[in-house]
Amino acid sequence: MDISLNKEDLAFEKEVEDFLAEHLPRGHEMWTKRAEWFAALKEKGWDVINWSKEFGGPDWSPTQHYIWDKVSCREVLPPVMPFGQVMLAPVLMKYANKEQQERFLPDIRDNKVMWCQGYSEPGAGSDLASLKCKAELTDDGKHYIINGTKIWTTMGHVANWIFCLTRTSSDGPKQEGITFLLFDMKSPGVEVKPIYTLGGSHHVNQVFFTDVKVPVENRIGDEGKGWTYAKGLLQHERKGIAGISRSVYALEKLKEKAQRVPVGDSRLIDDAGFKKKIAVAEIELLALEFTELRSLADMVNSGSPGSQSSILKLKGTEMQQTIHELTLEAGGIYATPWGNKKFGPKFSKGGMEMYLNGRPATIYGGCSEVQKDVIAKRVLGL
Amino acid sequence: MDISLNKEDLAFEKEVEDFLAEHLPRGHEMWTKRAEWFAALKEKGWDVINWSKEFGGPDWSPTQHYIWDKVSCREVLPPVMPFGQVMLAPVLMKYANKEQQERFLPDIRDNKVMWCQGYSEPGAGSDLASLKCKAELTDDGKHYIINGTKIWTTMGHVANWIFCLTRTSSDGPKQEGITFLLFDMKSPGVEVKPIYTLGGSHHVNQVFFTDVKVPVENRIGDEGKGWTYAKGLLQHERKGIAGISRSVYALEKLKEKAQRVPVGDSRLIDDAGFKKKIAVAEIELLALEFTELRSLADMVNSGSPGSQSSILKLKGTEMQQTIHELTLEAGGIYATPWGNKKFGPKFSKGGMEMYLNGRPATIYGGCSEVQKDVIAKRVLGL
Amino acid sequence: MDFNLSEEQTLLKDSVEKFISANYDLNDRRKLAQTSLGYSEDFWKQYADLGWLGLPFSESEGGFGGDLIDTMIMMEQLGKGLILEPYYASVILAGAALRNGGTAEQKDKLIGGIVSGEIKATVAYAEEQARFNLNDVATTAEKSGDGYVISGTKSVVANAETADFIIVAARTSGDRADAKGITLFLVDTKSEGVSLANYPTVDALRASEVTFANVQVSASDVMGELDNGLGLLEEIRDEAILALCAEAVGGMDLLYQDTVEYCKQREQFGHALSDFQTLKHRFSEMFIEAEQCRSLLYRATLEKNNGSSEARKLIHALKYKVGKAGRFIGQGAVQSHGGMGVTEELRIGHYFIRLAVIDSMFGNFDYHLDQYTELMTIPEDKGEEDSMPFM
Amino acid sequence: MDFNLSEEQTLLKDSVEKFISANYDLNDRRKLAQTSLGYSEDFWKQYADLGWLGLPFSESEGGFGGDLIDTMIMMEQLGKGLILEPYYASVILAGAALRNGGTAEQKDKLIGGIVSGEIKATVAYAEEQARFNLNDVATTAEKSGDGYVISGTKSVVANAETADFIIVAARTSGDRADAKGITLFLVDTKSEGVSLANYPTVDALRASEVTFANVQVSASDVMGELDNGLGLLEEIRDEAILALCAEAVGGMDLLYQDTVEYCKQREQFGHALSDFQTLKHRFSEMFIEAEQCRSLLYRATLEKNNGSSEARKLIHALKYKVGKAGRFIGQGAVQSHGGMGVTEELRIGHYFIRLAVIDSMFGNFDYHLDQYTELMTIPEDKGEEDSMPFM
Repeated sequence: MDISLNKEDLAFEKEVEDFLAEHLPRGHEMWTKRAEWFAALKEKGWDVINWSKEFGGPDWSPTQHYIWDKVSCREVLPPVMPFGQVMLAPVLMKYANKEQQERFLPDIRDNKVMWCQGYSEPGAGSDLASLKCKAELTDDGKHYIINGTKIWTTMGHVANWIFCLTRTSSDGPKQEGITFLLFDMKSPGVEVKPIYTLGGSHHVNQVFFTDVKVPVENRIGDEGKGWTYAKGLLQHERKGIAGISRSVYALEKLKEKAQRVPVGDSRLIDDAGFKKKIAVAEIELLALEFTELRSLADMVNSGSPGSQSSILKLKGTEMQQTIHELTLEAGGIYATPWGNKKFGPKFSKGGMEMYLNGRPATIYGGCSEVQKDVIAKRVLGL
Repeated sequence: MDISLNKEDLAFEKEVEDFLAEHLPRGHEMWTKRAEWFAALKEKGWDVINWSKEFGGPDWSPTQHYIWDKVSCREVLPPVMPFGQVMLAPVLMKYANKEQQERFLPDIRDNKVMWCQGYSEPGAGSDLASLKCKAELTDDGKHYIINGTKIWTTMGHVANWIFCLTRTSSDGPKQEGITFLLFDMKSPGVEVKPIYTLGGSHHVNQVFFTDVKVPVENRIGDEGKGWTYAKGLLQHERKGIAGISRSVYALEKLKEKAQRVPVGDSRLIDDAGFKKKIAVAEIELLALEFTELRSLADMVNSGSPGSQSSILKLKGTEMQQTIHELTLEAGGIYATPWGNKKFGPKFSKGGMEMYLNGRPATIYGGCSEVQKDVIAKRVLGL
Repeated sequence: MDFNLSEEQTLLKDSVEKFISANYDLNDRRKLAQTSLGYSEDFWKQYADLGWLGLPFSESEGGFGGDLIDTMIMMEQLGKGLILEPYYASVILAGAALRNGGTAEQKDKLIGGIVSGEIKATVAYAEEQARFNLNDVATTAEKSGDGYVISGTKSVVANAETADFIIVAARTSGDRADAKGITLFLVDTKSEGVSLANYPTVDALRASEVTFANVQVSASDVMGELDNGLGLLEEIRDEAILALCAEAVGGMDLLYQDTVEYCKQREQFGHALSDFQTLKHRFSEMFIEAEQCRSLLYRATLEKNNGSSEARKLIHALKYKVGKAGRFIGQGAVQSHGGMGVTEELRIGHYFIRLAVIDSMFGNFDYHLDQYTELMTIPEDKGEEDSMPFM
Repeated sequence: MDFNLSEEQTLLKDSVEKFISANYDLNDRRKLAQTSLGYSEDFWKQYADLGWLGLPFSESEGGFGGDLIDTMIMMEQLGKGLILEPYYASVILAGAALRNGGTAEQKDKLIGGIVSGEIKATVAYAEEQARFNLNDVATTAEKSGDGYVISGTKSVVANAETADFIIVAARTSGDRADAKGITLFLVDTKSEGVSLANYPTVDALRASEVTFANVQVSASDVMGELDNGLGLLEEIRDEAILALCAEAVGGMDLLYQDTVEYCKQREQFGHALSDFQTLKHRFSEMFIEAEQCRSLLYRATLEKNNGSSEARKLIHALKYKVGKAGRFIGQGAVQSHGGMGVTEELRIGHYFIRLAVIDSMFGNFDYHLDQYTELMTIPEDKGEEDSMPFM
């Protein structure tokens, strides 16, 4: 047993730090110098870190991925929508044919095409496999005709393409008969209806398909096997959702913020009760970081994550919400003005929005209740 | 809306206080002057307060019962086993024939016969209605022959008689075919096996019946209707288990005890964290007392307790356990010597025993999980 | 002992319920919130016509003569409607200030107008450095001739934009955090030097940062006793907390009820969501927490109404419990609704937000637990051992 | 980075497992606990033969040369067996004292005997007025000629009855609660003036109240530095906590595993108890809590083993988490077992008790949370705003 990083890993850590120090645009430049940043990443070969070597990925070890997460989360990186690079690409690399890979992967890599995800339906959330959105093969076998609806489609109103789970057969178990299709959001018959989340934000949509025509060439893998492809993809999603390193960073930031909240002549960070709540969260994160490391070590040793990995999404999202709550509490009355930019401690700006937007973290990507069912089944054998 | 007690109730409160001041034996006399105490109660007509007027009860209003609980729980009363007076007697008064009432009630009232309860079985705990202990009518119709076993029989090793749920038929729903029988624990074929609880205490038993012969005259009500009779009885049990007034008293005592725990030159009661935990418990009890009062008011107004009453057993037992935990914590290392009488703050004596013995409060008399199912069903309509 | 509503109280409850169900559909509310005023003057007139604006004022002052129990009933029902009108600011906050501290002249000047709906008022007490501490008042009122000159900034003042008068806490003597030396003043919002930065709050209501720059008031604008305003401020807070918690309890009922109904209809894995035991138990716990809050609400309101010395302690207990339980119930409702819980389409999200806002008002649950702990009675240690262990 | 056990560690783990399964059946344990000694001298000899008693001592001292990771592995397995032998007192507590503070002479005198099982020792640190504070030492050691005279009482001293030596913390200078002025002494239990009141503890182990009445010791009995014993005492505490928490984590695993097994077999309402979603979720949470404890145990042990300055903070975090999670897991196990959970018949009740006792040792979870909070790093406020809100 040993937790020290070896010499190579330490050198890599330094390399990451140096790279960020040199290239990462900070503050407002995050928006104005995005292109330069992505170019530098590509130049370095670090633009698609989760891709396999064959497709241009850097072929990092799990430990290197961990180091990257840990170091990079201390900074704010220009955001990349995960749908193409993180969620779709692994499926394409594993299950698509060569022609499809050549057609779609380069544009994903260069952020030229913006993707969205067509999974959930109004009647199929946690029970995703019960989806109904229908895809029927035309008589000539050249197209699928899609009818149905998808919901919670993040950025569906601006995305160029969608990857979509559709039902091509209702025979057999519900997990069978699901087919993985890609199509253009500009296809005739695609209609996007906004869903406004609390406070009136528009990020998610319901998407309706009426006789949308999709060429069979856009089907990934075999007809009826889409569930198998999607399942693996969900695991990628879950890993990202846990965001443990990010929470560690956010908690440090909260400690800074709490020094800026006056409580008479004292500061909130000196309030025994509040400080203790931060300590409780920090201890949980200390444990969770190590649970992640243990899972990583199992990956390195045996190629599959241990039973601890099932904890990460569940506890990771809980910890995010805990930090949101503490931030909201720290903001006090200044968290209540909507879109507050001027009054009270500056960070309280958006405190309530963050709290609200953070609630679904324990819902999507496998809700906490389902995660516990899964642990009972897979780990405890129930 | 009004929470003041009316003039009559206030007078009654005074009467109770005066009675206790005059007659209650205190300290060691609790054991030596038991008989005098029970005689005084009987003289006053307060020995069987939960009995109907017809059988010698004082015919108190729900408010008067509440007052009695509230006042008497501030003192330690010589204990009476609840099985006869509180649990069996209401069934007898409601469902037994006149002859049975005359035969059994006087001895219960005078504590001449000690009863125990034959309900749970190794395979029938929360799901009590699935009980299997068999009672078969002899061909001559004069006796039942009992075969089977009962578990968690408190004081079964010293009780004279048992009231017992037995299965006389397996046709139909499991709630039917249950028959309520009374019999002598000295009957041939009754065997009592102790169950030792943690620390080696012996209060509960498993009881085995092998061809135990019980005269039909000892059957209460109709054959096969025992479940109906027992259900009402379980509610009496639950009300007693909540023990809210007792918890209020116990928390006050804990505040006294925490003044006796030194923390260097300070006292535990001055420890901010510990004090806050007491405050949280106290607030919950403040609410729970009023929930009980609201339930009582519904009893007075409509003859049946409101939906709040379902909360009492569940939260009441949780609060008991909370107080046990706090008492254990207050004892610190001095709660760990077994049967400690000499060392550390005196109250720590038995702190661990109390904590252990208190755990089943959320198990028996309808475990917390079943109570929540019941609320979902009866209150929320699920 | 009696927990029944009187005939008048039942009538009051029914009339508010009727008004809400006729006027406060979620869509209508959203549109109303987006108007420039943010609420309906028409509704406000109806409130006046129905006598609601006069509820807590005595009949001799032109009011309806209700007590704190009536206000509790009123607020619980208004809470179910998530109304946008400045009832809380004008009737509860300013009403409490006037009733408990107003001079005869001030009462004459304002109460009639408040009751008829022609005058609106609010109270400005919060300051950034104070966090939740009412003593900590940096706004100053300096003696100047016969009157005073007020300077300072107050935060998140409810409905200041539409208030004709702002009752403001300022320091007339002592150090910034002294208990003594605080005085309340009645300030005409149109006075020179009063400036407002208005904004909507996350619960679709309106509030303002109010700056007083050398605002001149006269000696007759002093409300309550000079230098002894803290007591009045605490009185206002106590009544405000009771009203806010009544509102919260109304919302809690709807949160668990809506959640149960939603989950009954929604299927996953071949079962209604409400068939899953984990959800059933969560709903039971939400019900229990709401009922425990209601018990404390009744207890605190009745004690306060009776003038009991225990009232303040109970009010701290109530605010703590409502904050804590409100979070549990709100989060449980959202989680059980899945993604729908945070959309504008269902009302549960709006109650969820409102409960979070109520928790922040006059101190959050941590603050009130600390206050309660400080006031908690510690009995004298009689040194007695229990002759029997507990239970 | 590597969380695998080495070959030696695997051998150690297997050998302890084998010993436990051969010897520590619940019934045998009960009988053993009821003997007058309360444990088995035979087993103790086996411990010695297997090299376990020498585990943490260096090879040059006649030990096995193990490190804190080895001890963790050992204790986790011993924890599963709920062993009755004084391993914790003699090898962990006294071992830590000797290794970290023993003079060459003291080491010579004791370690060989401890390793061979012929000598047993323990550490006496707790006093009633101190609660969990190691500084607070009322027991005094006054200079007397070349030596010292010790007077005072120590509480709940593990296995003092069978210990040949007691290492005791006494005040040689300063005021009762001063950090400076504490000195540890090696005392022969047979010395004049040492008296013991022995008792079983609730977890079936043995402890004593130890009174020192003018006990004479020589200067060579000082362990560690004169007046600077607090550091050594803290070192002993750190190692003891790591050992106790390893034991606890071993027990936690069995608690949730036994509970799952029991509930699989037990039927109510026509279903195995383990089919009820509420119980399934509780079991998942018990598993999660146990794993989180294990993560902290590894983290703290590895950091301590590396001599990291973060180790003490992590040890406080660990003790807090193990206390808190231990209660959750223990109570969940008992509740899920129904009445059987608190009988002598199943082992879960015994683990439940042991976890409660471990929580009380060297300070309960509240105490360690306070300690952690005090040591928590507060970064300098750089005053930066997040350019994006978190997440």
